[in-house]
Amino acid sequence: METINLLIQYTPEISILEMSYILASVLFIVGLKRLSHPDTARNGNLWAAAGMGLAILFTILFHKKDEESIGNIPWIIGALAIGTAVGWVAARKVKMTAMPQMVSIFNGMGGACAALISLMEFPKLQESLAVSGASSMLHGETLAILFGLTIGGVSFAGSMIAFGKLDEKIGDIKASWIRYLNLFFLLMLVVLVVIIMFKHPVGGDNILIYLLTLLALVYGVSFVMPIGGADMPVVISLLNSFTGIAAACGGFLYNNQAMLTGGILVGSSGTLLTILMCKAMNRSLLNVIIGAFGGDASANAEAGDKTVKEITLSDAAVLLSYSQKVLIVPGYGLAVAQAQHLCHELDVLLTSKGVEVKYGIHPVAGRMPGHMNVLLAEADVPYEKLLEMEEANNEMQNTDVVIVIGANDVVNPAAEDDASSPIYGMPVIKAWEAKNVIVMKRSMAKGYAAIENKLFYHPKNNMLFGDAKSTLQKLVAEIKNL
Amino acid sequence: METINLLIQYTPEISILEMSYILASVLFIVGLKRLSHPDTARNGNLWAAAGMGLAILFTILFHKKDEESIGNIPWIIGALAIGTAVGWVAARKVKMTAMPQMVSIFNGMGGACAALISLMEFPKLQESLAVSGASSMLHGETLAILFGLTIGGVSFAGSMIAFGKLDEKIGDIKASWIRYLNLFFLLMLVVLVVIIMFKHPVGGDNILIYLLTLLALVYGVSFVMPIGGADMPVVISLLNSFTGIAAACGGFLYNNQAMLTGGILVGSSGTLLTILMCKAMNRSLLNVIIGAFGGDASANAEAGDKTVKEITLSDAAVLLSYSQKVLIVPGYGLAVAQAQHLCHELDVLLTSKGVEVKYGIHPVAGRMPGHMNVLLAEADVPYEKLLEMEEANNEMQNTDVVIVIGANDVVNPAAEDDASSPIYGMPVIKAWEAKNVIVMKRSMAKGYAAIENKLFYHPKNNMLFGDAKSTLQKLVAEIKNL
Amino acid sequence: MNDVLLFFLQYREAIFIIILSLFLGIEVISHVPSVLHTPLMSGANAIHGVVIIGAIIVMGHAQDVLSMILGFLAVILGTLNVVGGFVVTDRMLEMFRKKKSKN
Amino acid sequence: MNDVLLFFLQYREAIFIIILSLFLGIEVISHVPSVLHTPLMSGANAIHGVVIIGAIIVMGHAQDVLSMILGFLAVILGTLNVVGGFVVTDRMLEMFRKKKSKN
Ligand SMILES: NC(=O)c1ccc[n+]([C@@H]2O[C@H](COP(=O)([O-])OP(=O)(O)OC[C@H]3O[C@@H](n4cnc5c(N)ncnc54)[C@H](OP(=O)(O)O)[C@@H]3O)[C@@H](O)[C@H]2O)c1
Ligand SMILES: NC(=O)c1ccc[n+]([C@@H]2O[C@H](COP(=O)([O-])OP(=O)(O)OC[C@H]3O[C@@H](n4cnc5c(N)ncnc54)[C@H](OP(=O)(O)O)[C@@H]3O)[C@@H](O)[C@H]2O)c1
Repeated sequence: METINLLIQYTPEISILEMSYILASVLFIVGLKRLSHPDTARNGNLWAAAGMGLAILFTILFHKKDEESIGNIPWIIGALAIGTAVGWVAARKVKMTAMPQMVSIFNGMGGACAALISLMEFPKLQESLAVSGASSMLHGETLAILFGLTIGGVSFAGSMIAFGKLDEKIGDIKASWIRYLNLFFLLMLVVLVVIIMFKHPVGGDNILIYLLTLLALVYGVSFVMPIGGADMPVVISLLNSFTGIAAACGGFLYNNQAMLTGGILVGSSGTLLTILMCKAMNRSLLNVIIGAFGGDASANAEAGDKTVKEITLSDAAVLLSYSQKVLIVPGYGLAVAQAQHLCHELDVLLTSKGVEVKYGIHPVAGRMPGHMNVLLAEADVPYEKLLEMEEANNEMQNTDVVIVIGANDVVNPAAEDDASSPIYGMPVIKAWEAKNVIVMKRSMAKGYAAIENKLFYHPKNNMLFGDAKSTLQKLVAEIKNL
Repeated sequence: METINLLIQYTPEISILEMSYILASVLFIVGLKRLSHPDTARNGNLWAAAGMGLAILFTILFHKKDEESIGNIPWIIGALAIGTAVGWVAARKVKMTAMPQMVSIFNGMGGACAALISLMEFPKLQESLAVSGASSMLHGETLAILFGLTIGGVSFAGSMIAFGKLDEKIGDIKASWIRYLNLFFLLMLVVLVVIIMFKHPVGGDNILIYLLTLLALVYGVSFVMPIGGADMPVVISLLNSFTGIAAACGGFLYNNQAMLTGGILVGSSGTLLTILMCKAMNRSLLNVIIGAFGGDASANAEAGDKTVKEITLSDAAVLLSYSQKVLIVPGYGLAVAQAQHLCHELDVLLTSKGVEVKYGIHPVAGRMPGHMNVLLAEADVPYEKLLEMEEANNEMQNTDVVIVIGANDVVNPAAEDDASSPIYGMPVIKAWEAKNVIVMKRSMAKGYAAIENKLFYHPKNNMLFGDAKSTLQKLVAEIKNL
Repeated sequence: MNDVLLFFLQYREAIFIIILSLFLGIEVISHVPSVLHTPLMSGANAIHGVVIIGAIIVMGHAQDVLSMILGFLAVILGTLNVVGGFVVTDRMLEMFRKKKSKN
Repeated sequence: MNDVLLFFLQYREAIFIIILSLFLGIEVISHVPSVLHTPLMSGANAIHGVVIIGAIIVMGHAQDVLSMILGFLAVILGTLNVVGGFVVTDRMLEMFRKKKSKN
């Protein structure tokens, strides 16, 4: 029979430190909760940041290991200063539209940090185990280290690839064999972890642990590589929850409440968030990970026999100027063309002519949730003008003209009436219910879901071909000349 | 410097027992979550019950204290059997409308159980403390015992009084001096707990602990006594969360995860639930505890100059028979008159004549949330006929006749248009928007909130005075005779 | 002060579990519709019957007659709370079954 | 099997805290509107930067040069995650301020 012996030396400092960790955990929880409501979100972010500051400060002040306080304090403060300066400037300077990339990088840093900690703790633990003679195969600290290393490594490598893809530095690879390679890597990772667990203490040669590190990095790359660039927000969210789990492993290792709770909170809420994101796009997580959809959407290939109506710039200008109510539906193309400022200009111009201009925002328009909000905010469009999808649809019948700028899937009627369509069931903005529709895009090309859009052939619809930016420029000029 | 030494003897049984406790806690959480959604509520109750069964079974099988297993097993099983038989039969036999009383009794039993445990553990702990020589004033186990005793005692006594009031065995006392007495008792309780904490081990004479028990019981009585009988559902919910905390004290004492989590879960969710209940009545918890409202509602005393229209039974019968759409709005009076079956009879009769009959259910009609649902379900009214308040209000303009049976506050227009009214802001059923209104009640007496109801003087309104049961009886007879 | 700190360190895990459960209890029921208030109260009432475990433990180690009697009583009371609580809740919720078929 | 049971008993409190936090993480964000998905992800991203505490601890007890270098790197990376994460989130959420004045 074994005895589990937990000895804790009481000092006031340790107690205060533990208190600070619990308080930090509570702040994380409250912060996360507030982050998920629009009115309190910004404030919630500050709560969480306060918890973090508390935990960091008290760790430096009061942490003890075997009666020894934290040393190397100048170095630590130096590192904190460098990290703060770089992180702050990078986060402040980055363009609004490049924020997902930024999140991906920061996420990767966290993963790398977790992996480094594990890499450093492993040899130490092996030594002490060699001395004490480990008895159980299922050794908690070893397990935490190995998991932290693996998951942190995968998260780091994956985040870097996700960053590259979002920044369009890395293209998409579409090859189904990668799927099998990934399964193989995953299996190897598991086998390696089991071997190390069984063999431990592994003794002087820590080769296995380096092998594990390498494998984790390789797997991280090959996991993200085949996923389409447009799905990166979902992948980042997933990797985010991975890093959370890696951080929690550290918490388990050090028996540190703040790390444990903080990490697990992010792990679980991040996973749910990933699923919610997929749901908003009417897809499953598996579908996102295993590969892009749409390649098999052949059912709607009968578009050839339909006619597409074009509208001239001057006709469009007249139509808009003499409308009472105009709804702008922005999409991914607006972001690509960087035409948000021109869009706002059009809005101001029309408003000055007595036209009521609103924006209809689909929740997954663009390539990340909230993409359109970010984009239009950058152009100083007042929030009051942005209608959510349901509001927009409610007002549709009274709307004279809907201008669809670089959007496609989010105004596709197939989501409503074509059960064979991959986007069937996704709520969309029902532009076709308005009196007139103008669609601005460069060609008849498909959108993200790679399916035909019957709206373009709708009798009410008028195409205005060309790059969104130049078309808008010309349109604004036309209206001014009227 | 002190050393905290936690020694746990490992045996497979203990580990399994701890697992079962954690599993039970998870089942409680899931159960509670499912209980709060209509579709899963019943199933959630079963989840929680499964967790409970698990925890009880594994405790009997595997619990050990100082290497000793649970003894007296025949007695324990006997007690379990008695409790199960009595509890089951009582719960099955009780009338639907007497359920709140039942909940109150069961809640009291839990409180008493917690108090008894503390009473038995206290002398044992004192002995062992006397031997070991306690060093710290803030002794966790003593604290848990004292809290468990006090809170359990208050909850027991309070629940019994609440039961008596609901069952109309105990009347209301309205005296403001009781408030001061209560404050005094509360202070005494705190002082006594502090004294015992400081003095411990208190030695052979456990008089102080008996005094504490007595005081807790007295406080429980005097706490509930002055609160109006109609507010008992709120009070029971509050006492329910008290018992939860008492159970958690036991969990702290025995370092038992299931008791700790289960108790705290009930404690926190019960408190929130109490607040939600108060909100649904547009009142604050403090307002409920400190005293009934309405006494100061003098602003609307200008009712004398308005005329009340009465309607004869035969006119009412004709009006109803030749309507297309009738909405029945039940209230507390329906429960008092026990007229739910007749109400259903009227419904069936009218439906057979081609009238569309629906029920408009206000969430706080009656004296407990869901009271009307319970009542009408007893009379086998199909659920599809019950409209929630919003639905009912949406259909109001197309409704020919609204029959208000024993309801008052929930159809009071003052909630909408009189900012000085104590119920201002509470959502109500807008009976006055229908084409005709018939109100059945015995007199012009006020309802629960003790305020005038302008609906009764509304031009569209017709009063049909009398006890709901006999009025309905006569009305049904009239309609049959048409 | 020292006592408080020692107390905290000694019970920090229990304290933390209490805090987490507190939040969880609130979060889990925060979207309950008002028609479920009473059944939920009743269900929660049954859950705090978990105090019966304490009663079983005391009873299981009772030596003298007084403890036996009190323990016996405590187990009965606890069982009443548990069994009565769950059964009453189930009866209340029985009535929501039909509602389901409506959706 | 025995190993598993021993492991469980040894870490039961941590395991339980993990379970509670799991539930809490899910409950707390379960009603997030889709427009907050990205800021929430970013905020959560900053929170897992709590791993920096581990980095500080390793660094604080580093003796040899290699550990010093790795520890230094780890602290920098962790800080990047924390500071960058919170600041980016704040910037994203800045845009929701105006929305508030609407209500
Ligand atoms: N929001 C998210 O979180 C998220 C994440 C991942 C995926 N998605 C998916 O992305 C899609 C979003 O729908 P969406 O309607 O916004 O975009 P979309 O369906 O991808 O369509 C974008 C359209 O913009 C046009 N376009 C591109 N560049 C343009 C330019 N410079 N000027 C004018 N037009 C241009 C393209 O047509 P031309 O080539 O003919 O110009 C294209 O059809 C949905 O399927 C959604 O599920 C969303
Ligand atoms: N549901 C809950 O959870 C809860 C809990 C506590 C308090 N409350 C409060 O209770 C009130 C509920 O509103 P309510 O409209 O249902 O009830 P109410 O406002 O209390 O009115 C009930 C009416 O029924 C009449 N009545 C009594 N016995 C009757 C009989 N035998 N036959 C016919 N009529 C009879 C009474 O008038 P006569 O004397 O003239 O007949 C009385 O005006 C609200 O103020 C609510 O805030 C609700």
